[in-house]
Amino acid sequence: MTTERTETRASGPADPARRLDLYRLQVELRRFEKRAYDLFMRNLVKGTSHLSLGQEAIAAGVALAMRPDDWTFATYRGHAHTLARGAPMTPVLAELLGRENGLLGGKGGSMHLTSAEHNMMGSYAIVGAHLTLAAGAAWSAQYRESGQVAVCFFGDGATNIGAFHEALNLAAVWSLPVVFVCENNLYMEYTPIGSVTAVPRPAADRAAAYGLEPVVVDGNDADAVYDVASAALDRARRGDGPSLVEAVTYRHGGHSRADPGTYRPDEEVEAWLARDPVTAYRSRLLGEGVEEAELLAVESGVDAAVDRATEEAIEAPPPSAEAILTDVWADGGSSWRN
Amino acid sequence: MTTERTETRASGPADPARRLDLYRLQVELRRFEKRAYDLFMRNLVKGTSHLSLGQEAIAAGVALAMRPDDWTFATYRGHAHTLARGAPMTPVLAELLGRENGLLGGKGGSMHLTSAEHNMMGSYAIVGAHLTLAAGAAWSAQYRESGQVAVCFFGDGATNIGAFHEALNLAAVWSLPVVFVCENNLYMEYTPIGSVTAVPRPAADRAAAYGLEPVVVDGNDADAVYDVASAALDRARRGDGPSLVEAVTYRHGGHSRADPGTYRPDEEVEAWLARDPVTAYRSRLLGEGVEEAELLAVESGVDAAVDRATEEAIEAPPPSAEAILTDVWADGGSSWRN
Amino acid sequence: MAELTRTEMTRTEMTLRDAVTRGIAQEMRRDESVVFLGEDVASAGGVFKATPGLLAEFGPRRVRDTPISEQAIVGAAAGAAMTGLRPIAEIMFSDFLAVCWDIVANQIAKTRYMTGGQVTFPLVIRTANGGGLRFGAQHSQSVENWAMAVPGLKVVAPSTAADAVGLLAAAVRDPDPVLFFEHKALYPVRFEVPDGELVDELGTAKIVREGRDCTILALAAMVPKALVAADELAASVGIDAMVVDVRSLVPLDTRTICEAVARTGMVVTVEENPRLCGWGAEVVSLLTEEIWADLDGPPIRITTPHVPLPSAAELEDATIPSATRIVEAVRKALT
Amino acid sequence: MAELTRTEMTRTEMTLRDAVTRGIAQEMRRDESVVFLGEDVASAGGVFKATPGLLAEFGPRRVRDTPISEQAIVGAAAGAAMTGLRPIAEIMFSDFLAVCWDIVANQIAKTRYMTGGQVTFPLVIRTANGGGLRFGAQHSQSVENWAMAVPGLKVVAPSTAADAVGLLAAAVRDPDPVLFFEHKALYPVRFEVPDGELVDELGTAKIVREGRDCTILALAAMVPKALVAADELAASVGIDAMVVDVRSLVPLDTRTICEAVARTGMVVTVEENPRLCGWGAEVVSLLTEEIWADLDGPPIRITTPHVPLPSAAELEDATIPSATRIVEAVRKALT
Ligand SMILES: Cc1ncc(C[n+]2csc(CCOP(=O)(O)OP(=O)(O)O)c2C)c(N)n1
Ligand SMILES: Cc1ncc(C[n+]2csc(CCOP(=O)(O)OP(=O)(O)O)c2C)c(N)n1
Ligand SMILES: [Mg+2]
Ligand SMILES: [Mg+2]
Repeated sequence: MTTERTETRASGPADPARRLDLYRLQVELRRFEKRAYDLFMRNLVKGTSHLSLGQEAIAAGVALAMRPDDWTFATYRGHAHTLARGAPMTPVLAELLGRENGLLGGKGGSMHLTSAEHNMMGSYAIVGAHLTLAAGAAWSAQYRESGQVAVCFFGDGATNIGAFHEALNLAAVWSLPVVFVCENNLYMEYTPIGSVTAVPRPAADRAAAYGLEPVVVDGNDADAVYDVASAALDRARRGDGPSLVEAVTYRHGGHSRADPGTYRPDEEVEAWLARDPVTAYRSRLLGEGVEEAELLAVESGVDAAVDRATEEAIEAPPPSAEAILTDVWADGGSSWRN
Repeated sequence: MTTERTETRASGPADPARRLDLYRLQVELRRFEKRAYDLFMRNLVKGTSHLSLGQEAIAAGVALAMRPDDWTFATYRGHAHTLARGAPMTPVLAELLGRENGLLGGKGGSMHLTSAEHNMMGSYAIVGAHLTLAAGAAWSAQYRESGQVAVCFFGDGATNIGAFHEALNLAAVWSLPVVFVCENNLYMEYTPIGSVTAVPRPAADRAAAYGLEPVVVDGNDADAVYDVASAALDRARRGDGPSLVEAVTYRHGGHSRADPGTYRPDEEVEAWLARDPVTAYRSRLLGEGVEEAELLAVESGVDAAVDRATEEAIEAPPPSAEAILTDVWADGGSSWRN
Repeated sequence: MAELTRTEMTRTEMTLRDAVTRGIAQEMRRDESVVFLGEDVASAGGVFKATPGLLAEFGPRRVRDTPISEQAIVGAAAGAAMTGLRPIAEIMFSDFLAVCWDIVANQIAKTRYMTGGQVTFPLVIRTANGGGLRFGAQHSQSVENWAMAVPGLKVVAPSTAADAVGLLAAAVRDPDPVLFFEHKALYPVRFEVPDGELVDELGTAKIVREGRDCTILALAAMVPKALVAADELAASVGIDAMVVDVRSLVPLDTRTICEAVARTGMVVTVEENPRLCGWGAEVVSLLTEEIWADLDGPPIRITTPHVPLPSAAELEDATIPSATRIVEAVRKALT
Repeated sequence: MAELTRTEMTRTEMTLRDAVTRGIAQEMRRDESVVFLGEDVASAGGVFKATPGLLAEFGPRRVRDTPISEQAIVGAAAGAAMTGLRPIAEIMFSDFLAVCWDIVANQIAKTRYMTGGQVTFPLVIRTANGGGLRFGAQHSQSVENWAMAVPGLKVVAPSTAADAVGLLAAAVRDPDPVLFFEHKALYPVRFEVPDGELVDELGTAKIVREGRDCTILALAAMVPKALVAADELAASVGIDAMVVDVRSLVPLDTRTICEAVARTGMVVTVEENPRLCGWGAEVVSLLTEEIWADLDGPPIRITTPHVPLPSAAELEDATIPSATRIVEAVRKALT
């Protein structure tokens, strides 16, 4: 498996069309999140939300390496992972706005995006829990010999919670087909991960505790992420068990909508902005001989889609109040009595 | 700190009187537990209980290395740790029998032995929790600069639960004066630890995940345990933070009173019985020139004490029913209303 | 009221723990997607010996020993349930539900709702609940009220072996998460159980003794105590008490309960959970709201006092509701 | 009824979040053994900005940022409390209590009892509770009933900034573990607060509006809604409703509550927790048992329906009890 040493040899998808897909997806995630941010600023998004601006290469690189029937489990920072699996923009944006045509009918909001149809099995907002669920999905794949793999994204901060430990150990002991991807963006909410973690690499330095290889990848390089993810997915599908991947990255903005992110040193922010994954991937494609016109077409296509989704979301009505009493039980209702 | 490689150079306490103390304590733990077992067989102990037969060298070796004001936190398998800190036998035995003169007044039973007077801060029966409490006591010592150290005992099985992970990380990050002692007796209840753990050494192979050195010690050699414990206690008192010690041992009987332990291969049981820590320590003292008469005197002194405790416990009345409504609150009562 | 599906009516005597094995085996034979996991459940057959033989019959692929990792146990069950399996997870003692309460109460219970119904959790969490074995405060609690308080969980607690088989089957077949509380004091008790496949219905209470003077509502191990009390009341003071086995807290059979109480005008709940926010409180508030006019006097609640459970035999017996306490409370209320 | 200790009576306007900071600072100044820990509480001043400035005033030894390790947070608080400190631990959202429920409900709550009173846990767990911020089902729950159900925990939930300061001080000084529920919808609300040291009393309810026709019992964010409803009832239909701020669920001020209900003969509880086993159920069962003869009609419970909380604004508003729902329920009950 790829480790820190091999990062520089990142190759990504070989097929030029897939490479363009990888770019398109990153642009889509970027522009969607920027639009989401604008809509917050216009006070159209209620509640909280957590953007992946700056972290797009991870969501895109992993998603394109996955099989359509592989599962994604994500955190409250899940817009990118939901879109990356193919959920259309309109319902996702409408969910942020709490509209009737929202992906969850307005019942979950930004933190709980789910598209079972796309095998995006949910965004979970209490740190740690979903690692155990991902292990369970992987168990189901193993049991049914379906060849599916569960991919579970979580932050650096999640590596210090108990459920992380339990999920990793169980996955290792049962040799489950699951890929745990730690998006290490160096911060929890406002606290640097280094100040509350006993080891420098919150995920990779724990891998050995579960008999796993440490894997660190440049989370701002979509090709490198794609390579590492492909290797980990192969390993899982071969029956060789779980992987724990630490993808190092940085969020461009604050932790959540309310946070300007001012606790971070200016130089640090600047250095990471200079390593923007989307710009970098664009330059790489140009360097490989892709026509700029092609990239511009991708970008304007995405812009048009984001505009259309914005309109469709804003124009939609709010959900009707009856919805509060549906969907507790599989029969569609919520009755606790006869 | 002592690691596997240095095990053989175990020296234990230098002072001959302390060496005899170490023997006396092991004999006391052994004979107390045997008596407890007899009393179960006579159906005088209600509820469950978990004996330390075979594991005496750990409780004794660590306790004698501790300062009187250091704290002990133990599990449901806590008779030995409670006695080792100086709690008298009568109230301990009376608690197993559910008598009024029980250490906890009959309110806790075998699984919750506590003697705050001896800085034995409790036996906890839900796996994992007390590791976090021990970290908290260590925090209190650090805060008050009291020089106290918290020592926390737990089983191999506890290394797979979330609280283990959280407690170890916090202790490491805050550099807390706490010594975590894993009594690895190779089994959880009936399941071998190796079958559900991702690494061969459940504690030591996790130490690096918290920036700690792996420490493995022969848990059937009281001198080795004493040495390792002394080093870890010193380290904590120096302000150099926590240690994670894995003491490898074996329980002579089943997991709890109801369990004959038949899931264990005969040869394995025999091999470990041949490595009995109490017999071994006796031989060592004889080899060092201690008179057998002295050892016999220790043994008969212990026997007399166990007999006396048995009588005092059996003769005591059960607690009176009013006790059920006391001790919930610090005011002594249990009222939830005015 | 519950209807049993019985393929034949011969009966066999068995303990509650045997009934649990039988219920699990019945469902595992029927449906390959039913899997079973927990600590010491496979090779050892469970610490209460409620699951022996399952490993031998169904193999290690379907019957799995786990590490001591309650969050991973119920989390794995949840993840498997949402992707096609129907797991049965054992949490050894119900007290340990606290260790994985986030997964149970925040993830399993809510995720269907939060996703607008996109995912379901057809799973069962079985657990040994309740006191009487002198295990002390961390191994004896009755926490059925914890589960009842969480929207999205179904909650069942059988009082007989036949109910255990039938309700367990119903729980496994139910598409929603069910917390299945087995009372550890009932494990060794012997019952007559009909042979053949048993499938009961969730959300159904059962009148287990008819009576005219008052209605005693009880659950799990409190049911046999209520029956003893009712006999004693009849014999000693001629009070004819009806006893209702509530069986299912969610869904709650409010129809049977309200009718049963309305018929006597007098209700006593017997709860093993500690007083505050117990299931009896909910039932009392429901009764006063819905059949106020039918009540001849104040509902009475008999509960474990609001204290942790002590371990000594004499203390534990004084803490958990006894037949004697029920007799006294009913007598006092009716005279 | 509560008595405030006030060293002077000038007043300052402040938000509930300011009051929390003030309460913690007041106690930390007074007592060196008071320490404070939680996620993002120190440098960042808390995600709700309820604790800014504490790090600056008391330093990193007494005000500590932690990893995301709720079990370690409350466990460390417990271990420190039993060895001489008086920790205040923050659990960022009350939903996350589930993550550390074993430590709270099985260790902290029970260990004093189990040890025959050998150890005590003088600690406070502060947490942001309740809905209204469109945060969805995992960040909006009202779980005061979870805590109330556990013997050994004291449970407090202020509705004003002055109560927040005074009850927090009382909680810190109390020798037992107190769960302190701060309602997140009240954080930005401004209140007048007396200057000087404030120390209130646990276990004391407060009549916040006198009335003759019925008694509304409310807690935390439901109190201002009950007051709006009472004004509306008076203005629109001439119903004169008394409003009682329950403030403390454990200990429960049953004396004030029973007297207040007995005076009007009619009671409505307004609970934000979901229906089943809410605190209102307990209070209703208490009232029927103790003042049956004083009740002129069935107690009414207004609760969040027994569903997880939805996130969209219109849905959340339809779920949590509103002043309108209170008005309608009282009107219906009284006419
Ligand atoms: C159990 C739990 N504790 C605390 C929180 C509050 N919280 C939400 S996000 C967050 C920081 C998470 O940091 P990290 O895991 O690094 O993920 P990131 O947000 O950086 O993607 C915290 C503390 C939570 N949601 N769940
Ligand atoms: C959270 C939790 N899960 C399960 C149990 C039941 N249980 C009690 S002891 C035990 C085995 C513990 O094994 P280990 O940690 O190796 O300690 P040992 O008993 O061998 O000393 C188990 C599973 C428990 N008490 N707490
Ligand atoms: Mg992060
Ligand atoms: Mg063990």
